Amino acid sequence: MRELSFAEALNEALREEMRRDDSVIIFGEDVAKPGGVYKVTKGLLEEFGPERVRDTPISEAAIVGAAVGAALMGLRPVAEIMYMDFLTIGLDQLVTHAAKARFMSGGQVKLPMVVRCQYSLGRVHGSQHSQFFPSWFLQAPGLKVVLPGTPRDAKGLLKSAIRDDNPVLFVESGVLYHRMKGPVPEEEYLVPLGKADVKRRGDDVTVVAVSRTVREALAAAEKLEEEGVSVEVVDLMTIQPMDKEAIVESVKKTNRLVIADDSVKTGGISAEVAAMVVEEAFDYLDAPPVRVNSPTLPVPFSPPLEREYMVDSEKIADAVRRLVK
Amino acid sequence: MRELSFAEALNEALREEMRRDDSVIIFGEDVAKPGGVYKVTKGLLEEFGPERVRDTPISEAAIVGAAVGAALMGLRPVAEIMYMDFLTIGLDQLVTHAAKARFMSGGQVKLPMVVRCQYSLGRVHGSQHSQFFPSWFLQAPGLKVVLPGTPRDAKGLLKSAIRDDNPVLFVESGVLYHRMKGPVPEEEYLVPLGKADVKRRGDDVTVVAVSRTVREALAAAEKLEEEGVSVEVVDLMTIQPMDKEAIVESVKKTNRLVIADDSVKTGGISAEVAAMVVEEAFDYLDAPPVRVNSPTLPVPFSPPLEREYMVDSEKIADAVRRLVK
Amino acid sequence: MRLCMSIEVVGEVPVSSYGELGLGHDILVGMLRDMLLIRRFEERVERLFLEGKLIGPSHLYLGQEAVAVGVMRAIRRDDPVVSTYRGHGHALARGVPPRAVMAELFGKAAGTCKGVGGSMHVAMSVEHNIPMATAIVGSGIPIGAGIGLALKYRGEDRIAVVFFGDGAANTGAFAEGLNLAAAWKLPVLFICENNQYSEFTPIRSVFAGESIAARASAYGLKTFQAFGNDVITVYKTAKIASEHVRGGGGPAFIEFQTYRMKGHGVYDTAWYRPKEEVEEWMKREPISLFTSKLKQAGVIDDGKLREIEEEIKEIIDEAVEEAEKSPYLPFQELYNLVYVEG
Amino acid sequence: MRLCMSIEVVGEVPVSSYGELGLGHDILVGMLRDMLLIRRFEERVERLFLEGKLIGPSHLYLGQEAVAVGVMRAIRRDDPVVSTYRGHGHALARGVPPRAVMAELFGKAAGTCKGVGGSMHVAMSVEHNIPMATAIVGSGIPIGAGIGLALKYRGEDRIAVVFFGDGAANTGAFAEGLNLAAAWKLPVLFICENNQYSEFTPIRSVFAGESIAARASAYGLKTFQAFGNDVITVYKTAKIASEHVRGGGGPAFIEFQTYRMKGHGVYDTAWYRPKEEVEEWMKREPISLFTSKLKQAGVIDDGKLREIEEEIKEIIDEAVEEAEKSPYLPFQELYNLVYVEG
Ligand SMILES: Cc1ncc(C[n+]2csc(CCOP(=O)(O)OP(=O)(O)O)c2C)c(N)n1
Ligand SMILES: Cc1ncc(C[n+]2csc(CCOP(=O)(O)OP(=O)(O)O)c2C)c(N)n1
Ligand SMILES: [Mg+2]
Ligand SMILES: [Mg+2]
Repeated sequence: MRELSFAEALNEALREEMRRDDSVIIFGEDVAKPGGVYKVTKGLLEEFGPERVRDTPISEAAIVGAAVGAALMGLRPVAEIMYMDFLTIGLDQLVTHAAKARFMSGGQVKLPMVVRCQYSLGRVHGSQHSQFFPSWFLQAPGLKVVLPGTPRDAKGLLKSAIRDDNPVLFVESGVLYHRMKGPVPEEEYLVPLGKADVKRRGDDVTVVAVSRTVREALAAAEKLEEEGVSVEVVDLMTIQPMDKEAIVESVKKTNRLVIADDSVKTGGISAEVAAMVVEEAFDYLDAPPVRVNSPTLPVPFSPPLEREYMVDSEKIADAVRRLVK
Repeated sequence: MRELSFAEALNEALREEMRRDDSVIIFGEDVAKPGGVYKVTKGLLEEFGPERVRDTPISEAAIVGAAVGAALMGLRPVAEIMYMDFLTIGLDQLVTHAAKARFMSGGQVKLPMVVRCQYSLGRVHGSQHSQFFPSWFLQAPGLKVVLPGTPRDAKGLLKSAIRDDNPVLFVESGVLYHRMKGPVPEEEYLVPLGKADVKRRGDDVTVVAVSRTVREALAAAEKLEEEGVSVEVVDLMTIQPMDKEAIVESVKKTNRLVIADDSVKTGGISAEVAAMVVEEAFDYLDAPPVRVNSPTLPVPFSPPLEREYMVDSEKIADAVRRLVK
Repeated sequence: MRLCMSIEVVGEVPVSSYGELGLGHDILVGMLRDMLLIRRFEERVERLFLEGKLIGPSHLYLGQEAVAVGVMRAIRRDDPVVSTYRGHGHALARGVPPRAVMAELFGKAAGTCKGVGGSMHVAMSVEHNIPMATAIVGSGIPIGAGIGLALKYRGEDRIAVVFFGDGAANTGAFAEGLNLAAAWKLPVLFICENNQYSEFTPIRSVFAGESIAARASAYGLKTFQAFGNDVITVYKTAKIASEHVRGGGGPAFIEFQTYRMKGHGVYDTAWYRPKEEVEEWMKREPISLFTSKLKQAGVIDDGKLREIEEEIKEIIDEAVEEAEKSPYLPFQELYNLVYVEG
Repeated sequence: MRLCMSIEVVGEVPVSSYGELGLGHDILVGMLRDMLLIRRFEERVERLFLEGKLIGPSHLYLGQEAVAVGVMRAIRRDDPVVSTYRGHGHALARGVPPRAVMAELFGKAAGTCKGVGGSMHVAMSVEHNIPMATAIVGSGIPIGAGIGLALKYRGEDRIAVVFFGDGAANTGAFAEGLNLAAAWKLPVLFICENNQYSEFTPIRSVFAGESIAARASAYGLKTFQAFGNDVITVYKTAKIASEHVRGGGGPAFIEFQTYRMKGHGVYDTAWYRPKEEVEEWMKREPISLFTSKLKQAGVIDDGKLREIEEEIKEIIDEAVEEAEKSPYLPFQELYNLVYVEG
C-alpha cells in the first residue's frame, strides 16, 4: 500500500470531504494561501477557492465562535487552531457554546463542526506551545474528542469527524506530521468515531495508548516480544465518548493494564481510563493499572530535558516489565 | 463558637488580609461598590478605598492577566471571576501564563496571586452558569487549586492562599454562600494549603469529598451510622497539590473508597483520586473505588432535573451501602 | 493628525413622518401591542418570582421593549437572530408563543427548550429563527459572524442579527467578532442595547474611549446611533442599517440608548442608580412614549388600548396556567439531548 | 455625525535635530552599536539554526532593530518591559548579556531562563526588568496593564512598556487589556511593531478599520504613529509618549511601521511577500539608514564602524563558544522551578 505522511493523510481527508460536500469550509490562521504552518491545508485554497478556504485574523475566540455560528446554519466548518495551547482562548466557544448548544436548546440545534488543533510536544517549543490537555474535554459532554495515532486513522477519523453532526475536537500530534509515514488505502474509507482499535494482539499486558504514544507503545511491544512478553496495544482514537468495552475486554483477557499518554500524569487521560477499568473490571486485575505519563511539570524547552520529559517506548516497556515481574 | 455564613467567612478573610498587608488588592466585576453579586466583598471598598478594591469591565482575560502583571510586580492581587464558567475566557492567562511563568523563566519570577470564582450548581442557573471543572487544573502544574467545604475552612484557606507565593485558583460553591453557616473562630487562624482534613473518623468506608459534597458526605455518614456503618469523611480541600498521604492512610484503614464530587463523572476529580489510590494502595482495597458524580451531561435548568442531576447525601449513602453489602 | 470616522446618528422620528416609513395604522398598533405584551409578560414574570413560583436568575426586558420590537419589525422573519440571557423580549417580539416562553421559565417540557435551557436561553427557537441565546456576555458576537459567514457563503439574502448589551463592548469576543465580520464583509447587523449598566456597574465607569459606536467604527463597521426608547426611531434605524447589510455593504452596528426600568435581575432593586437618572429616563419610557404619540396621531384611543390589554392579559393568564400544570421532562430524556445520534 | 480622534504622527527626525533631542555623539554611536549587536547576533543565530546547531522555533528580530533600541533608550532602565517570542532584540537592547541570550537558545543552564524557556521566552530577565516574555500573541497586553496597576498603586514613577506585533491588534486580549489600562488610567506604554505581517498573512488582509492606531484611540489611549525603521524617530516618539504616561496622563500607544527582513521564523523563506515590497522596505532598512545618517552628520566613519563590528563579533563568538560547552540543567532541577516553596 502507498505510504503517506500524517500531514498528507489529513490533507487528503480534507480534500475528499470538500469535494464530496460543499457545506464543508475551512478557516484558521495561515491555512489558505500559506497552506497551513504545517502544510495540512496545502493546495486547498487553489482547489476550492477563497470562499471555502479562509485565512483568519489571530483571534481564536472568533475562529471557534464563527464555527459555532456556521454550524448552526448547517455548514460543516473545519476550524484550525494552530496550537492546542491557543485553544484556551477559544474555549468559552468550544466548551460553553459548542458542547452545550444542543442540550440547552432542548435538542433543537445541531452543530456539525470540527475544531482541529495540534500539540507540539516533541518539537522543542517550550512551555507555551507544547500543552496537551484533551482530558479536559472529558468534562465537556456534547463534544466528541478524537486523537489519531497513525496516518491511516488520521484520514479516516477526520472524514468521519467532518460527517458527524456533533462538534468534534480533533487533536493531532504535530511531531508526527512529517516524521511519521504509514500505509493509507487509495480507496475511500472511514474510521468510525467512538471506537478504539486493537493495534496489536497480545496476552500478557494491555497497553492503552493514544495519539503520539501509540507508536511508542507499538515499539515497546516489539521489544517486549523479544523478551517473551506478549503485549496487546489498544489505541483509544476517540476519548469521548470512550470505547469502554474494547478496553475492558482487553483487560479481562490480559489482566494487566498500562496506560500511556502525553498528558501530565495528574488528571490525564490515563486517570479516567484507570478509574474506569477499576470500576468495570476490578476482579480481573492482577495488579494496579500503571499510568505512563509526562511528569506533572510544564514542558521544558531544552532539547534533552524535553526528551527526558516525554513518554517513550522505553518508559512504556519498563512499566510493562515491572508489571509482569 | 460564633457561626458565620460561607460568604461572611470569606469576607472576613479578605478583610483581615487586606488589613495585614497593603499589597493585597482586589478586583473583579461588581466587587467594589456593589460588594460582589454574592456579597463576598461587601464593605471592602468602604474600608480600603477605590485603589484597593476595583470594579472591572466585563473582560475576564484582562482580569486574570492584570492579576498576573500585578503579581509579577510583587502585589498580591485577589481577582474575582464571577462564575467559574467565565474562567474559560481568562484561561490562557491562568493556565498558559500564571501557571507557567515561574517555570519557563527558570525560576526567576513568582506570582503571589489568587483567582477566586464560584460555581452555581444547585442554583438553577442552567448549562452555562453551573459548570464545575477544577479537575482541568490537575493538568496545570504551577497552580494550586483550593476548594473549601465549610465556612471555617473557607476563611482559613483563603488567608493561606493570599499569603502563598504561588498562583492559587480558589473555587467556591455559590450555593453554600448564604445557605451554609458554621462555626468560625474569632481569633486568627490559617488552614494550610495542600493538606486534606479528616472531617469525621470512621472505620468501614472512606468517603473522599470536596467543596459542596463535603456537607453531603457528612450527612450521609450520619445516616449510615444509624445503619451501623462507620464512615470516615476526608475533605480534600486542596486538589493540587493533592494530599495523597491523607487519602491513602484512610483507605489503608477502611479498605473501601467512595469519592464524591460535583464534576461530571468522566475526567472529574474523582478519576484522579481513584487512579491514585489504586496505584498507591491496590492491595488494601477490598472493592473497587466508587465514584459518585454528576452524570456526564451538561447541567439542566429545570429545578427538579437539576436536583436529580446533583450528588447528594442519599446518592453517597447508596454507594456506601452497596460497597459494604 | 485628526482621524475622522463617520457615525450616522438617526434622529427621533416625528409622528408626522410615520407615513413616509410605510407604517400603516395596523402596523403601528401591532407594534404597540407587541411592546405591551412584553411589558405585561415581564411584570407577571417578576411577580411569579417574588411569589416564589419561579426560581433561578431572570433578566427582565422592562424598559427596552422598543428595541426588540422595532428591530424585529425592521428585519425579516427569516433573518436569524442571536439573543442573550435578557431574551424574553426578543423571543416575544419575534413571535415565539408566550406559552412556550412561560413554560420554559417554569422548567417544563412544553418550553421552547423543554425546560432544559431556562430563562437565560428561552429565546432559542429554531422555528422562529433564533438558533442561539447565550448567557455569556459578548459570546454571541463571533457566533453571529459565523451565521453571517454561512449566509454569505450560500449566497442568501438573509442577514444575521445579533443582540447584546453595553457591557459586551468591553469583551474580547466583541473585538474579535467585529473584526472578523468586517474583515470578511459578512452580512451581520449588530445591535447594542446600551441600557447604561452592566449588572450593578455604570458602563461609563469601566469603559474607555468616546463611545461604543466609535469602537465599532474603528473595527471598520458601518455604524449608527439612535434613541432606543422610541420604537419608530429604532425601526427606522434598523431598517436603514439592515438594508446596508442586505445590500452587500458589509456588517453594520447600531448603538441604541435605552434604560432598564428595574434591576439587572429580578432580585436586584437597582439601589445603585441615582434617583434623578431613573426619573429622567422614566419620562421617556418606551410604552407611554409610543402610546402618547399614537394617541396624538389619532391611531389609537383608550378603548382600543383596553382591548389590547385584555387580550394580552388573557394570553398571559393562559400561559401561566398551562405552564403550571404541564409536566417536566423525564430525567432520562436528557441523555438524548447531548449528541445527535447516528 | 463625524467623530474625530486625534492621532499624533511624529515625522522623521532630520539629522540636524539630533542635538535638540540631547543626543550626543556617544549616545548616537551607542545606539548604532546596539542595533548592530542585534543584527549580527540574529545573523549568527540564523546560521546556527541552518547548521542544525540550534533547534526549535526562533523568531528573528532582523529589520526591526530600530524599534527595540529606540524605545529602550527612551525609557528608563527600571521601567518594566513585557516582551514576546520575538524577543532577542528586546533583550539585547535592554542590556541582557549576549552570552545569556545565546545560552538560552542552546537550552543551557547558563541561559536567562536556565534553558527552560528557550528562544520564545529568552527575554525574561528580572535583573533587567523584563519580567515577562510571552509566546501567546496579545497576551502581554493585559499583563502589562497589571504591571501598570502595581506601579500606580505603589505611587512609583516607573511605567510599564509592552511590545507586540500588528497581529496582536486583532486579539481579544488587545481589546480587553487596552480598555482596562485606559479605564483605570494606568501608566503603560504600548508599543506595536507593525511589521506588516502576522506569520505568513499580510495584516491588511485580516484587519478591518482605519488602522491599528485608530483602534487604540477608540479605546481611549493617547496614540502615536511613526516610522519604525529610523531609530531616532523611534526614540523621539517613545520619549514623548513615555513622558505623557509618566506624567500621569494615562496609557499611550505607539504604532511603528517597520518590516521583517526575513521570514516569520528561521525556516520561513517569506516567499509570500511581493518582491517589490521587500525591495522598497530594504531601501529603508534601519541599520544602513542610521549609518548613513551618522556618517552624514560626521558622527561616525568606516574606521569606527569596523571597530564596533569587531567588538561585536568577538562578543558573539564568545557567546556561542561558551553556550556550546556549558552544561544543561539536570532534569531533577525542574521540579524546583514549578512552585515557590515555603
Ligand atoms: C463573560 C461574562 N462575564 C460576566 C457575566 C456575568 N454577567 C451577566 S449579565 C452581566 C452584565 C451585562 O451587561 P450588558 O452587556 O450591558 O447587558 P445587560 O445585562 O445590561 O442587558 C454580567 C457581568 C457573564 N454572563 N458573562
Ligand atoms: C494567540 C495566538 N495565536 C496564534 C499564535 C501563533 N503565532 C505566533 S506568531 C504569530 C504572528 C504574530 O504576528 P504579529 O503579532 O504581527 O507579530 P510578529 O510575529 O510579526 O512580530 C502567530 C499567528 C500565537 N502564538 N498566539
Ligand atoms: Mg447593560
Ligand atoms: Mg507582524
